[in-house]
Amino acid sequence: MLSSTLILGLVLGGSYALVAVGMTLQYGIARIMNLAYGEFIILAAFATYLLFGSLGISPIVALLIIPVIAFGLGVALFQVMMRPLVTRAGGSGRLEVDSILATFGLLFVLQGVMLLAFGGNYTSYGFLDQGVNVLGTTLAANRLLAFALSIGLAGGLFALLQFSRWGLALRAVALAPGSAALVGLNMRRIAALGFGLGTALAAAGGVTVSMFQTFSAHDGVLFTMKALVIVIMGGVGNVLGALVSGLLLGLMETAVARWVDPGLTLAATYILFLAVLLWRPEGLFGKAAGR
Amino acid sequence: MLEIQNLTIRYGRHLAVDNVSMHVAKGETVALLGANGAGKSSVLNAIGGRVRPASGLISLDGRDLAALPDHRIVEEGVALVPEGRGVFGPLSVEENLRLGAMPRRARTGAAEAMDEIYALFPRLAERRRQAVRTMSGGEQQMVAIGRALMSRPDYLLLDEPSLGLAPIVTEELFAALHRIRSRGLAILLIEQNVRLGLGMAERAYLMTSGRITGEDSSARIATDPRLAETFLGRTGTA
Amino acid sequence: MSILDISGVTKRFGGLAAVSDLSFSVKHGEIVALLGPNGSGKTTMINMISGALVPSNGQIRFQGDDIAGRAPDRIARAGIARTFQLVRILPSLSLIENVVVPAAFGRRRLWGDEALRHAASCLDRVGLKARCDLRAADLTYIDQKRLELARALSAEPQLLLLDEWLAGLNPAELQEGIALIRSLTHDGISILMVEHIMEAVRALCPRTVVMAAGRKIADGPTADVLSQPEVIAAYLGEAAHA
Amino acid sequence: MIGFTRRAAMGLLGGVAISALSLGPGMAQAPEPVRIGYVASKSGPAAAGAGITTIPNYELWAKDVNAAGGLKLPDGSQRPVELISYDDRSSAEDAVRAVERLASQDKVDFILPPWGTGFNLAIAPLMDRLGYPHLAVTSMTDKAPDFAKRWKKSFWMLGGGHDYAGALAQTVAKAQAEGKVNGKVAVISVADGFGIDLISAARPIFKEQGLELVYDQSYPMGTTDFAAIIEEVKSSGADSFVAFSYPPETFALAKQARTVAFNPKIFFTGVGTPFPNYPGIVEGRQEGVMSVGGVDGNSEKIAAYFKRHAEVVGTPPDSWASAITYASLEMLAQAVSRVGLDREAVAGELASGSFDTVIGEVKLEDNQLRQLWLVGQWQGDKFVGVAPADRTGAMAPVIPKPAW
Amino acid sequence: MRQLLPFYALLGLAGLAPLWLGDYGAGLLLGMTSAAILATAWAMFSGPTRYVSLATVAFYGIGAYVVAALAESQPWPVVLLAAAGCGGLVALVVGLSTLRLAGIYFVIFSFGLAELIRQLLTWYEVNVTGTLGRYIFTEFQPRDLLWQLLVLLAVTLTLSVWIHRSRLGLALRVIGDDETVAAHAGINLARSKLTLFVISSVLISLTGAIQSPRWVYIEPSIVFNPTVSFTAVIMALLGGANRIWGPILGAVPLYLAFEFLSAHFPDHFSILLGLLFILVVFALPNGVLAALERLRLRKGAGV
Repeated sequence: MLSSTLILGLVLGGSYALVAVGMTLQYGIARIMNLAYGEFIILAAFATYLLFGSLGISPIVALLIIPVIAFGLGVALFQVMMRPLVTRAGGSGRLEVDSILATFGLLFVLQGVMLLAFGGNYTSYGFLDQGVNVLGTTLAANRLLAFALSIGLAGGLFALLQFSRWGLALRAVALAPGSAALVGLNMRRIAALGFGLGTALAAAGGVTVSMFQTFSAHDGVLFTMKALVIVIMGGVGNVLGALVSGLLLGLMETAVARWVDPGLTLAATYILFLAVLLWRPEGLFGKAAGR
Repeated sequence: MLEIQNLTIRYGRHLAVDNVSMHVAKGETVALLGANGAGKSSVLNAIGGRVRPASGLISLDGRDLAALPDHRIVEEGVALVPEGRGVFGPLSVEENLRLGAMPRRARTGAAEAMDEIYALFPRLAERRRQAVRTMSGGEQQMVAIGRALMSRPDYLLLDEPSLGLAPIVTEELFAALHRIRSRGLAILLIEQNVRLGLGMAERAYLMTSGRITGEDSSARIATDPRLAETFLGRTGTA
Repeated sequence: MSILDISGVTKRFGGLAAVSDLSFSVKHGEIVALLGPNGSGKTTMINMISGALVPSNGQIRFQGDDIAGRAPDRIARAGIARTFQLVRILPSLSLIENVVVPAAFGRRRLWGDEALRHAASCLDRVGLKARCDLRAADLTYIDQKRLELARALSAEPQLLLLDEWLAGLNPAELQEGIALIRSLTHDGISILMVEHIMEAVRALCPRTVVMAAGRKIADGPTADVLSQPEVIAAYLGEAAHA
Repeated sequence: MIGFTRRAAMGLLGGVAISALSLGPGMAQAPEPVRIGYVASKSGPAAAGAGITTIPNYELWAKDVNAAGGLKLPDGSQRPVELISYDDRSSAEDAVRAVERLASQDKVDFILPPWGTGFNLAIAPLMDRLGYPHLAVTSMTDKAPDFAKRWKKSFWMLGGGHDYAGALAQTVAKAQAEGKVNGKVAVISVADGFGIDLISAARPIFKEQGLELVYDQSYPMGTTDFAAIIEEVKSSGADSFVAFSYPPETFALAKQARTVAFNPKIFFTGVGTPFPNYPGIVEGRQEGVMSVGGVDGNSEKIAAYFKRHAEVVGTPPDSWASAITYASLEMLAQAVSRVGLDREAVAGELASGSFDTVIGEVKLEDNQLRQLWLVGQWQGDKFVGVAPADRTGAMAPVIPKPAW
Repeated sequence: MRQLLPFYALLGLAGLAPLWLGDYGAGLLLGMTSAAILATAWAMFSGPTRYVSLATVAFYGIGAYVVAALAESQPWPVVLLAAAGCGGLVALVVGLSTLRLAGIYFVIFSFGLAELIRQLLTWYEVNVTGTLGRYIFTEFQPRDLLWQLLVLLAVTLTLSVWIHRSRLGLALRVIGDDETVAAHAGINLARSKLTLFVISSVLISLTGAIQSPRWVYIEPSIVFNPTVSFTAVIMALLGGANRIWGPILGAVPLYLAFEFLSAHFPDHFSILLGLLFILVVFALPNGVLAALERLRLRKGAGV
């Protein structure tokens, strides 16, 4: 019982974590709180569905294509829409409100476009729906694959951030934007890259999630909210925090569904979230308050 | 030559730097002395591109620095160690140094440069993997200076390197700065510890209320009554 | 009798002690300078007195009560007012509104005409009465400093904390500022001021406390203190010993 | 006929212009269209349901009617149908206001209902007050008899939780009597109107039928992961599994049940099961899956309707409320052809008349449609009705369900 | 309060509107009034303190649910009092625990709060009452609700003006400008914010309560629709959250724009709405009122 709950929880948490990491990158590096984040996930899910359904391209291959396109889209979006806001805010707290409002508008635009293009239907496709036995617990192959991909991607991202020159620059900007110019880093370019990378991760999340989950044009908000909860819980802009709280949330939901009442899983999510914030107002891994 | 002509800096309505002109020749070490709030840091920050001057010229060997975006300054060979150091606290010593080598001019030979810095500051070599924010103020200052050196600058701008450091650490730091100077690098230094600053610099400027109030060789400035006046006020005024 | 008694106060940020084991006191009606080189912990000390920071250790007694760790609004209502190192006005409010604030929330809780009259008299004191309907954001730097002082006065404090209030003024303005502060002492307000402009310190403060690296290194008559070797060393560096 | 003359006068100004626009130059002399308004959720969370069941049928019907020359009137003349639609953005307040707008601004002849129980209830008093017949098709509620009494011109066509739960219980009980299942049932339900209505109705009825609820849990809307629940159901000893679920969970349950080879003898899931994309989601392994609704698998009319729907809309309809929605529109058309455009008379005709529709001959009882398919099952590529078993066209249920 | 007299007259006039505007006009006015109250009440707290709250719908929904629970058994004034009381109580508890959060943390927290209340209520209904939807059958016609909402709007505006002139209003403006200065001037930050949060929440709860009879049937997904929170924010920001008339000036045109778009472009509503938001952020960064003032200033300067 315990081990299966643990495994199921981790698998669920893995997909949460992947989805949240991209959002935390966008906020950490580009300083944009992107409320349209979930729309990119759904967009990628639809794209995967189209590629798989009409061209027979495996979602695994799609995982190589779609995030790359999303990266370009993210960079372009940042340059066109976000950058004027960043410039206008000039480092003040105003960017927070502006970005929330602008991306909220973007959310509607993208959702409207998807409704026109794909309709409001629930979409799902069958891919690797076989069971795989893991330590006595049967898991869907597609979920397991998604979990592996999530962990792989998150691990890859972590390695990229940790060991590459590029990742070092991204981290530096996220941690101390004021000092970036001292070492010749172009904040604006890196912010655009960070936003693009976040979008690419959203897309990767969309591809993997679509392998096992039903989605519709309206579901973006659900992903955005879950990602927001995870991001805030982990400490805004903190990749490790997003990973840990994603997994934590998955475990929590599975445990509550099993031992308390499945009707309280979402309530438990928010209780956990509110409790974490009351205990640590800056999130689990956020910069310590005070000083 | 790093040249500043008629530099004026305003913050809103506050005039922080008023028509300041000064210069630092290649290989020269110059100290900029003055009481708190005299506008010294503003001058350094303007050279480093962190502050936009209201008017005036900042040029390096004839190239206009004030026209460049802040991240381009370091490519021109001017590295700033600001007050408060501007280190990347959560990152390790080594990562901070690697970031110093981000500018294109510094990418080749970064490994050797890092070895040199570890030789200069052996304490850092012992703690390459440690997060900078967990280190003492002196060590952080070493990281900041080391990082600036990683960009192979021709001009090093130091803003109060001894601020908040214990005397023994300050000594160690200045010993290293003396070695750095001997490599032919030009240094523009703001230092609250006047004797230390003058001990290192060949020449010094005095600054009061946004204006340059004196300029001379270090030896002469050290005995100039204007120096004490700059810090402790005119004795006897009541 | 002392109005302010600081004993054994320490403030640590992480592992670093910004202020350690500091003790001194300010008597009723006294004007004391708190000096020290950059980073020696003066502003931290002021912040602990005004309640912006909570001391890690030690006692801060104001008129006999230990106020260490109290919320700033309670400390303000108890009779301590302050200005800030980087001038902090309320930009969206008019001058008179800026000054009404401490009167409205202070001990006397003035409101309406009474509060306006009181605020106007405070503005008058710093020479801003004529412009009382202007928006604070539109003031020049020196006038913003004046406004900040008027606001502090409006609280009718027993103790006034001035954190580099004179910094950034030109020579003429400086003389004005000094005169203004001096006039306050005639009202019996006790003042603790952090200041870098020695001219002003010498002119205003009979007594000076000097801090270096978070500790008190001197406390006594200003002229004596400023000629102590430790103090000169603190400002001009240890090399002065040699 | 008073309404008609008033409208005709109004139509001189607005209607003619609009009809000229909408019908094009070639039909300048065509008769004034009958204006029919509807409000439905085109955006927001309710848009998925409206987009599958409600809106396509409205459009298909309008197209069919106009292709046939228009709506027939008692005098034999024909008038085209013009649809005016608003988006309620999944908000009850907006649905109410849209109906007010349709009635007082657009002055439409008829108003078609929005999708969903909540929205239909929100507009019901208003429709009643404004005098519009209210064909509340997609409202599943046990209170339908009360509502029909409260709002005389309202018609309730999807039954209530008791109907569906009862039929399901009977189906399971019959299988138990035949020794096909062990009578232990595991039920999960979505914590939303649909799930709650059904589970509260099902509990006593299942007991009455001698069935044992060995597992009974609700889960919140938006749950995506049922692995933990399925594990528990597996170990509960039940060989019948019932989920009163919404489409996303219905699909997730099917996929996850396949994954872990969860093969109860009865596998019953809720809304979404009769959707045309269900077979695709389970990669053709839908055989034997049960749900609410169904269609008469032998009816040629239904087959033709499915074909036309697929051609016009692009996908086949769902096999629960779609056909009923279309049928309600046919009823409206037939009522108009008998009594004209007077709304009072149309309401009376709807209540008392008998209509020939894609779901067969329909006659409402106390303003409610009672000839419903309550339990259906995927048999081959059709989702057919299996209960009530005594209804004409009912198929015998396939129990046990073949393994996935 | 004299400045409000023309406004009261206008509201009185609006109250007569159902007599000649018909159902749709009355409905439109009703929705618009509700939007204006929500935006004004939101701005009452969030404007001066700059806490972007997404908990509007939590209180709105609480109001509606109190009506659903009590409308059959209690006289209407008691129902309204209970709604106000419940909303105020929840606001008090929430405020006490959360007002120390800052920036984006508060934003998401307040959103989470609304979702949590919705989930807990759902769980309660499912497990305790065994039915999710509730019916609200009252004798009220739309115009009755409109009248009540108009009165509430008048109350809201009056409160807003009164607070603006009171010590509390000054405290909040100071807090909005600089919390440190506020505290050092003797302002009790927590108490000032809390008081206002409770007042604003009570008004929002009342709006939900008065409007709910219009829906006849309510369930958590209907009354806790997060769009309500977001539109309140957008409307207030569009008009200018720091001015008394700002939120109304945002609510009215935006409400009409929503109506126009959904009536004329039902299939493209989302897209157009989104573009409108983006446009607002770019073109009217400080709200309509600020833009108008700037325009007037420029004109004035030109003359």
